[in-house]
Amino acid sequence: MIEDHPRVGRLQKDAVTESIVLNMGPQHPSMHGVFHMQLELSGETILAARPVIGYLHRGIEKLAEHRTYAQCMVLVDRLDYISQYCNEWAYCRAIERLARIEVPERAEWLRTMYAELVRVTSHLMWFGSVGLDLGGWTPVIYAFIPRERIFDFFEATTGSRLMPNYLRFGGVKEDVDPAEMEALHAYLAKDLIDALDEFDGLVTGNEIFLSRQRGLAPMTVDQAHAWGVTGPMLRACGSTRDLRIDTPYGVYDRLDWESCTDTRGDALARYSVRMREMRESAKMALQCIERMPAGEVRTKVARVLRPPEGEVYVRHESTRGELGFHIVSDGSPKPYRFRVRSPAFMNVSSLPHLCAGAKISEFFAIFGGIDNVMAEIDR
Amino acid sequence: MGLIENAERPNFILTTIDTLLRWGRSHSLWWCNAGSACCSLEFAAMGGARYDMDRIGSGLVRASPRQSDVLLIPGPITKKMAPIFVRVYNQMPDPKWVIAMGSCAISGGAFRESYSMTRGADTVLPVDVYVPGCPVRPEALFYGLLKLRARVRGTSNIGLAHREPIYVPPDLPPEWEAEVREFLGEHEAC
Amino acid sequence: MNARIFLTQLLGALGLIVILGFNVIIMDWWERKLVGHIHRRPGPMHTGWHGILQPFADMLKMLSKEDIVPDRADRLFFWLGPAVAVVPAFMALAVLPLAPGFALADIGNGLFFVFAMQTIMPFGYTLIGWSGHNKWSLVGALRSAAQLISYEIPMLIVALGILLAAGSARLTDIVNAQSTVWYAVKQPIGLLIFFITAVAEMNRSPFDMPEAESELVAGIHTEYAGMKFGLVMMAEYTAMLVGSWMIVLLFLGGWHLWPLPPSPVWLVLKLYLVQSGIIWLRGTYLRLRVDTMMEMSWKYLIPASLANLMLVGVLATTFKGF
Amino acid sequence: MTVDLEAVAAAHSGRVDREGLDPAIVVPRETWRQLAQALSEAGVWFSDLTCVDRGETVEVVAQVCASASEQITLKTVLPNRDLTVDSLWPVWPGMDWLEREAYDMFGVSFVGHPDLTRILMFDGFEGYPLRKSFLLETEEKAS
Amino acid sequence: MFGQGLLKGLSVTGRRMLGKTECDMYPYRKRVLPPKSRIFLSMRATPDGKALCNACLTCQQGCPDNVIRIEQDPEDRKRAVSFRVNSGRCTFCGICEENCPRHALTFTQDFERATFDKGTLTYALIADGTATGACVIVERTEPEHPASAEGGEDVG
Repeated sequence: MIEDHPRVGRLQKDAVTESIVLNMGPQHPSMHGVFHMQLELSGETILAARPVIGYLHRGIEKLAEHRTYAQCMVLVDRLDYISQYCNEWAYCRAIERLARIEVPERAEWLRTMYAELVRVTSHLMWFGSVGLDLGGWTPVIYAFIPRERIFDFFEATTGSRLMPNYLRFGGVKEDVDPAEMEALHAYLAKDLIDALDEFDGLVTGNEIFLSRQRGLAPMTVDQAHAWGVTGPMLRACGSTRDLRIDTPYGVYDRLDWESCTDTRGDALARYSVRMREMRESAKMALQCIERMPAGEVRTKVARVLRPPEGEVYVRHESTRGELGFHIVSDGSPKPYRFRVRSPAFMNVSSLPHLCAGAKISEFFAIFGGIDNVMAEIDR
Repeated sequence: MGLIENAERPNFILTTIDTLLRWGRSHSLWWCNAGSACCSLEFAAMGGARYDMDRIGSGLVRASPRQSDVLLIPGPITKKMAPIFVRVYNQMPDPKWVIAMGSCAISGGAFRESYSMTRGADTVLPVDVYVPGCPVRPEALFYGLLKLRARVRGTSNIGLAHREPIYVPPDLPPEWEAEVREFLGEHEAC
Repeated sequence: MNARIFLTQLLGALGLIVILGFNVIIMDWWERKLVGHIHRRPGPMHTGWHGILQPFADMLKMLSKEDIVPDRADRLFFWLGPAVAVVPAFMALAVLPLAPGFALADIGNGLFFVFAMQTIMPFGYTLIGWSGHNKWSLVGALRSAAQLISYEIPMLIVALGILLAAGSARLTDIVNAQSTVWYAVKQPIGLLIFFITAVAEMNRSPFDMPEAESELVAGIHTEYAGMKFGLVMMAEYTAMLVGSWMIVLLFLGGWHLWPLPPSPVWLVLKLYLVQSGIIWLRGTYLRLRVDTMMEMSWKYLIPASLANLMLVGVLATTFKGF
Repeated sequence: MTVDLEAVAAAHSGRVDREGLDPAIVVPRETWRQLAQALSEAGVWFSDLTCVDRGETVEVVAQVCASASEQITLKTVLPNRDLTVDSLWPVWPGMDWLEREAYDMFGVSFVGHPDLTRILMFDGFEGYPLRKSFLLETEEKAS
Repeated sequence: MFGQGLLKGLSVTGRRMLGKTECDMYPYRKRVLPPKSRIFLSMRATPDGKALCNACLTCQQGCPDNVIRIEQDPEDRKRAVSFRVNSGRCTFCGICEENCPRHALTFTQDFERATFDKGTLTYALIADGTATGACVIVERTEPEHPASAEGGEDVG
């Protein structure tokens, strides 16, 4: 029996029928990895919800303290395994700020392009899982086709589809060969936009989808700030916080794009913010390919980096929200403390408040909108 | 199929039935996805349009372990998750196989020394196929599935002693002994 | 004399079992192939020519799986559940004519016999769900009971409209009344409502709440392994066959294709076209929420079917040949 | 909306530590929640809370955002023998999981926290993994 | 109108249903993978079986998961007697290939290596002095371009 707890939601004392506790266990078809949710139900309505996490806790922060800074890049790839370049870039920015390393112009353009491409693939994966949660098998299969095409570009230029280990302190590993860039430019300009229009036709306009999403689990900006929610979920409630604009890094201030926000704050708003973000990111990647200057991609850095003693906290706009790297260094080649502020960790902590009183099938519509990655939550 | 498994001498009828059953089993291996980390993305990509595992009959990812044949472990097994994997494996009906996908499932991979990780899936479950890679390419997993298919079709089941109904991991780590024992209690051999 | 009748009936029943088995094989393959092509992937390819032997492989595998009965399950109902789901659908086949007069029992009120059989199916699905002693299947069972019962009412009211127009409840008469103009043309609203309710009766997407994979693990048949699960799949495909056969008989003019001579080939063709349309729905739509599904039946479909019945009544009395 | 660090630090008998890359307000343990309360009323929202094990003391570090672009670090130092500090859950409800993780990894107990249990490790686990005193298997073999 | 979104969804899947499929038909048609793709760690060797590795242990110390195990020839420190790789533990990050001063290590695109027993995942690139079959035969002997060939102590 989940005790009557302000954080979890009101418990109907006068519930005549006995409520059952349902374990949406770690091994569940639509639980995005190993996420465990204890739901207390009366009939189909959720009285109280208690997420249990930690099933994928691999102790990355402890392991990072036993590796050199270059070797930690391998662990950083596996934090949020759907948007790897954002993790790598945030980690590189933290170390570059700590060790005062300059990054050449072309490397900044390359980093921005890769981050926006990975935002597209991450939102495609999210779109597929929203369709899967709501019972449609087709959106996930359609979403994987453009994703595969972008993975081909990643593999051809960085060596691996999912775990590139491509960024280095002071730039990127090696330059991108222009033929691949041209092929990707052609794809992004036309085929990706057609694919996105097709997804809109398949899901966005669908009355069944709208009836399930409209007005579901609304959230105001103050609630979002109170729970620490950031990223597309926060922008869906009307806030304009976007770290790419507030604390400009890379070449975001030189590209023409606008951050997508919405005012309704419900599940449909979160959906439309992410769908528009995909188009914005594709547009940005196109501009990066067109306006990228020639030049060096990597400054000379000692192979075993020994940053000066000190502490740094860098905030980065990852696909799920504000990704923070808090690195404490004591001058040795290994970090003294390696802390990752995971956006999905905070977004999922708002789940019990959002789904108290919802139905089981509504719970999955809400859960699909949170777009969590267990590897980043459990670290 | 107790008849076939307990037969001593193969005769004509049993071998034909056995060949037929092996053909059927190998062509319809349904997955039970324990969906844990990065490799589960590549497994989902394998179900997608480009690699399409349904071509060889194993396109159905059954949600409930009762209706699946192959347990896929696409990622690390943490100590907190280990008893749940053992419970899912025990819930699967008998001719069942396990595929350890990726370095995390084979040997703990990048997180070998961590305090919360088991050193690979074979410390917890009897693994049939190891697929190296980090993450494993969809084609590599497809090749692993083809190898499992060839083995299922190749090994005859005549005289194969029936496996004991409940799998108990050899060196049961103390911290989750209660979980598996409690599960064993409620599921006597049937 | 009655020995001969008994023998013919027995042969007819065996023929029905062949039709049933044949349909399950065809549909199992055709569904995976069609959904595959909707997903721009080829579907079963390498087990026989274009995967045609895939259903046999599935059945052989399911035959040889360990048959698990959960410890605290209700053994009798666990075994009985799939039977209670398959037998009514199978018995409903006895009344459905393939050609004029060519039905195992072309009885006077064939229409109501089919609906009588369809009212037993909710018991089967609920038994399947309840007996597995699994919270998921329990929720699935409650959903399936609510859904099947509440979608039978609009189906019956629309069928009354057909009865009014055709004048007799014998299915062959209903089909012969459509020899020139189908009822789909005369009662388009009726066809739409009947199609929606038929899809809901078969638990097919977008109404597949009882076995909602993404929500309730595997819905009502979470605890079923091996051949019992095969039996539940057979029940599902048989219900689909009965539902689409009724659509073809009542609205699409059975074996009549107006300019061409009537023959059972048209009926089978239309049957598989309707079933492909139902699979097309599965490939396209997301699942409805449970309360919207209930609300849709009680607030929209029942009033619409009553309006349709009134409209047909008015038209049938004013125009003679309607 | 920039926050005047010196005034806030002085009000809570703390000091502003500027020699690092970012300014940080360091306050004693007692005024930790009042500092957070004052900042919260000034419209500051939180971003992160973690701990750093400095051997004989453990630093509790909170990152808060005064505005979309301006970010402040709050610190308090706890002696190793008794790691208790006021919980910030009443001020910012989102701190709930962050403090549970700090308890799970460092053993810092937060007074006033609604449900201080382990969040990442399984319940039967003893020890606090991210403390420097907690050695991995490879280190135990080596040392 | 109410049903407009539903019909649009049907038209999308209808068009796709009749269109052609996007499948690679993997076992029957094998796609040529890009040369930079890190799938199978291998070693460059000259046609007469001499690997380019001069046993400087840079890769062994640089690897985060100690996947590589090299035994140096006791008398000639510049020659490796055995070079074993445990691909069951490797995360394919490419640090070893990048750090190797003589550019001896390279990745090939052979992904068909699923096995039934874990032992075969540990393979040897150099066995008792000579390059094994897993190596890539190249014609030249000295490294491609004068890479930063400093010794093994400065390990990334």
